[in-house]
Amino acid sequence: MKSKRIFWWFGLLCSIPIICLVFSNFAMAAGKEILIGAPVHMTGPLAPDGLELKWAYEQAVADWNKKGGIFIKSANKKLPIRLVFADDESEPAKVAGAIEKLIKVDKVDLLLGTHSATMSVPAINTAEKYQMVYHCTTHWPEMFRDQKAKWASVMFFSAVGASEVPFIIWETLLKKEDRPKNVALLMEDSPDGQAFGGGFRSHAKTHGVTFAVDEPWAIGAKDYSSMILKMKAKNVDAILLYGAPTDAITLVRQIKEAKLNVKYMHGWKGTWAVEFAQALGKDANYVICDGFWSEEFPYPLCKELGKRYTDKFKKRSVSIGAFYGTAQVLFMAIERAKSYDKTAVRDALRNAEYKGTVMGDLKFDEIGLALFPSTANQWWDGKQMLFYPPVKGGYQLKLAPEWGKR
Amino acid sequence: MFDYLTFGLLAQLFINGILFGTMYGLAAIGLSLIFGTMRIIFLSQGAVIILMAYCCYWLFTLFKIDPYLSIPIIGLAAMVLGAGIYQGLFRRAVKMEDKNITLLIAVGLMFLIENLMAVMWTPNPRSISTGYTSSSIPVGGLAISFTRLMGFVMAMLSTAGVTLFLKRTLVGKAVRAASEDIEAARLVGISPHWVNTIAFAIGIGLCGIAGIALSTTYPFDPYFGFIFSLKAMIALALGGLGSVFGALLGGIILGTLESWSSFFISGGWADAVSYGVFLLVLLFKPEGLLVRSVKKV
Amino acid sequence: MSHSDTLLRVDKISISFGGLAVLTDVNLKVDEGELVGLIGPNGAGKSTLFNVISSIYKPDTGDVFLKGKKITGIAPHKLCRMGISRTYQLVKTFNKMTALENVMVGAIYGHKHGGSDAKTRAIDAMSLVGIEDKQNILVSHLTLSDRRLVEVARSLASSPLVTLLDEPMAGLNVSEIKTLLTVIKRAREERKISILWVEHKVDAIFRTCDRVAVLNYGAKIADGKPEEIAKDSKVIEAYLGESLTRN
Amino acid sequence: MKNLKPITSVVLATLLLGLIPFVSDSEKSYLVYFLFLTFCHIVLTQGWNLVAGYTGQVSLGTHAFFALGAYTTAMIWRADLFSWENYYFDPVTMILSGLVPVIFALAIGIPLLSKLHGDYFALGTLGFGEILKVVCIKGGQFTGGPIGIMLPSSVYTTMRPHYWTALFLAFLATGVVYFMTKSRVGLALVAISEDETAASSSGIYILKYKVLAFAISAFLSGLCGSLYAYYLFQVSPEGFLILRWTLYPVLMCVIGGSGTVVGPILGSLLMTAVFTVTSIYLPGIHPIFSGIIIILVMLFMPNGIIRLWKKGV
Repeated sequence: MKSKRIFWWFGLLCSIPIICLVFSNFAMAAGKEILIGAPVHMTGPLAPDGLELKWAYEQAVADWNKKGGIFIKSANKKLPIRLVFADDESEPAKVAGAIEKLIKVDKVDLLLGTHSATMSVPAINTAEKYQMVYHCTTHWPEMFRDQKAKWASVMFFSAVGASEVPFIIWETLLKKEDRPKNVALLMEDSPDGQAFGGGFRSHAKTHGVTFAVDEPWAIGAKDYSSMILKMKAKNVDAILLYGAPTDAITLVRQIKEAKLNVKYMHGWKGTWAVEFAQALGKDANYVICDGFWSEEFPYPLCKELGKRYTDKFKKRSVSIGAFYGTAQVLFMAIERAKSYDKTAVRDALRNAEYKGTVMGDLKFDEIGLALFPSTANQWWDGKQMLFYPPVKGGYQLKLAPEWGKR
Repeated sequence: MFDYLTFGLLAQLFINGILFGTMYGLAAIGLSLIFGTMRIIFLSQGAVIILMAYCCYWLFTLFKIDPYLSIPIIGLAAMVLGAGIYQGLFRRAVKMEDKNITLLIAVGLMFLIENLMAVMWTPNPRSISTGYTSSSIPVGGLAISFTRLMGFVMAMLSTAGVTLFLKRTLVGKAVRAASEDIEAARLVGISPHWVNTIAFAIGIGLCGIAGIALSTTYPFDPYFGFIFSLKAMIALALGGLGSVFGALLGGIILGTLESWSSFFISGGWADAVSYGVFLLVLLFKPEGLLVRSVKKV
Repeated sequence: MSHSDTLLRVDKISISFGGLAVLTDVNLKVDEGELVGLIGPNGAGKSTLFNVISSIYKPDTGDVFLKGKKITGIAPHKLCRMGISRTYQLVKTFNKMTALENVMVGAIYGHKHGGSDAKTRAIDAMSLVGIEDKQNILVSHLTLSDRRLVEVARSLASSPLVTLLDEPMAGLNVSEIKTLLTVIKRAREERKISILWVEHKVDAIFRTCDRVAVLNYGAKIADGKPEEIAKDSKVIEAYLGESLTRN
Repeated sequence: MKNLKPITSVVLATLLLGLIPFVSDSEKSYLVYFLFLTFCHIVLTQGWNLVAGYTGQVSLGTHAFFALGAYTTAMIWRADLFSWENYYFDPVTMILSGLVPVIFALAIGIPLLSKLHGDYFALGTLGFGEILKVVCIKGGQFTGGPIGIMLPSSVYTTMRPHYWTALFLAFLATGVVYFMTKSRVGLALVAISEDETAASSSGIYILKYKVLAFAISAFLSGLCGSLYAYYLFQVSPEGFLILRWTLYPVLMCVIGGSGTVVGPILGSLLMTAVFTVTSIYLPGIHPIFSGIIIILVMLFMPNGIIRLWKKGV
């Protein structure tokens, strides 16, 4: 018995160096390629977004490698780019683990970002610890400023800026008598929802709009009839909503069931998913969705990227451009620095301008933040039609008639 | 503050709560049967409901079978699956004294089903869109959602069916006896495995019904189910563990509670209210609201 | 009514479950140092009475007194420290512990002064019941009869004034019963512990007890010296009825 | 003497593990992070083990206490409660972060444990966690809402203090469980888990010991939450108030062997390794394998791996 126990402890202690071995020896010989790591939601509730992000990064890498990679001065030749992913399981605690793995096991040179602000905060914190470049999108500039990160850079629109879009649309694109009178604000109880909600409230003040209904929207709730009844009682004619696709679909279905007629419904996050239009069919028409990007943008590669995406997934996307552009900007920064040394790349992403990306021209400030405008699209027969910012000869916004008259 | 309150609005609120709550109720009945005979908290209930919703989605998109016509197919498939789950996973574990084991098997099953679904159908939300989706029936100025009304009808019919089965058939009586006193049931010669298999088959069969009701009403994704497991558990505790009718009523109470609290307080607090009431019930009437007090033994 | 040396007194206890009266107006007393047997057919309410005395059930009416002090409704663990210990019909030992640890539980927590000399008392109790050689064996490895002895030892280790034994002989063979009988006698003689003893094996009760009380359908039908009880017509009828249905 | 054997091994193992940051570069080796995570899991698992493994009360509220600890740390830091220069790894802050969950554990534990048994207690603690989650999301400025509280990550210099603190906490948790179970309190706990009626009629004040175990477990979870807040530098509902922080400890404890001192350590080590390795080698589908592993272990080794070894003795 005694000998067995000692044997057991011996085994336990031995297993530690074995684990040690398992986790080391991953590193590639340096100088042959540029290794870029990216935490991605591959599993968990955010996985749909994560898979788009992954696809877009892969496209960008393939495009650059087709050109032979990026010229690196120290190697005196073009080096190919290799991407490694780590699953962050849609969880803040796991994104930290994913980054630890990318840095320590894969020994990546630079990091591309994951998606959503909830995940970006711990991701940036972790990357900061190891002084690793972390270049991402879909993180709120306001929060990013608070974090005072030295190594991270973000390209996105600001929630405050984006939340002015509906008010500008009303004032510039609608006739005076068509402008909504009773507006409802339905914001998901999440960091993104709060950021947007705050933005809407402050812009409403400056634009002289008061909200007839201002309800937080619990994530994953299945019954919105209380909310709808409230809106009905207050004669709401316009809705600004921020929520996940499933919640948004359910809400619109229940709005139709309750015969609540709203002429202007503008949604963020949940309404741009193709599943939204698939689930609702014709009922999705007239609903307005936001977007990070549009294949109708007059920038290089936009049309082709959109086509590639549609060929592969048989649907359109209003987000992949932002992801593709993020990778694109990082590669341009490496190209400009002629080095994948992290300090050089970081410096190249500060106080710098990158022209001709799929997101247009981007200007990074001294903390590594570049803003691009948010778009607005209207669903029309299963397609998101860009109408804001207005493109010449493009689609015109339509106001929704009553349910019975569609 | 509530100057816009009218009788019609309150009535609508009330009906919505009931229709909504039957969904919880359906899930809770299955839980209650399984809990009654085996004392298992079957946490993967919600995941199985979503699995059934996906099956319904498949039948609809691949074979163009109307969701309501697929009830017999899915109900039967779910019952077979339930019996299979019991025989394959719980038969061994049910004998063990440690209840953590069955709880953990259920958790493992939940992980497994959720992620299998994510691989098979991608994590993107799916939904069934038919002619009657988002249509409503006007009744005296109120709008009653057709799909939810159908869900309610299915819940009522299946509750009645299960109740009849438990009361009228020999096997059903055995299940009832076993849920009252497993030892006594064994003494009168009821094979516990047989009873457990039946309970699981019916419990998961109800998941099939709930899955159909869910898929016609809501969009769903692989991770949508867990909240259903939680809410069904609360409904169960409200109605009293191990009572079929109580479980349904518990679900309805929970649904009404949530719909009222989200109207009068705020949508964000509805969950806190339902969990709060749940805790209060646990503290002051742990045997459930609908069960007459019995002396503690 | 109140005897100077009455240790435990049960006064007009009634209890019903779901409308079914299980005990009605039961009176019972145990004097200091007395060995009282409690018999009755199946379902007569013997175990229920035990559960009322040890405060597992709260009676609908009536009270229990220990040395004249009302103890109805006092938490079971306090009762044990006040001097009432018990065993169970279906043996309730702690099977993941060794025999000594089982007895130690009674010695530490059951004793009113806590466990300053717990180990000595535990070992004393074990040697009293004759299982001191099995101290370090896991209880789950012991035989039923040894587990009963562990349970008795556990209840004795708390130095009780009165011990309630609930059918300690159920499931034991003849020689094991003999051992247990000696243990009961020794406990009483060496420790001066009063014992209230429920038993199905009526002959053992009649041979050993000072006094015997009989319950039938939740009411006490007889109480007196063993030889009187053995002749009591109501008792014979109650038992005859049962023995007919049983065999 | 015999009882000292395992504890000397644990002390020895702790000392050896404490040397690892000197051997292996904590900033470059994944091992240090892996072990840090394992130690955190051990702390939570031992806490759950004390309540469920020894006392027999299945609690599903570990994540609630874990989050309470983290929130306490974050709030003290944000509010600059003591006007100190540094709250980073401040022992007073950490201990307070352990004590706040204890207060909550007493507040909900006393009523729940005096009334509820078995499954009901599990449901009650689960409900507590869910309420806490809603309160944190709706807490506005006080809790930081859904964003939570961001802490200044600029104070970070190295992983070493995290590693050593986690190691110390794991050692502490194991030590607490060991001494509690080897002492007279342990007798009471095991007695309660085996048979409450018998324990009660043998003089054990059941509620007191159940609440004691529950409170100690909350203390350990709170400490661990505080440590994890120092690691993540953001305390949010989505990061801390998720059921995973309860399910993992349950899983690790049962797989290792609940109701034993060494079992939870083995379970934490094994399952953290399994989760990490599958996440690296099977990205995208690893939860399927985790699910299968859980089911298989429960079916074929229901008493945990520790007992496989004990059976052979």
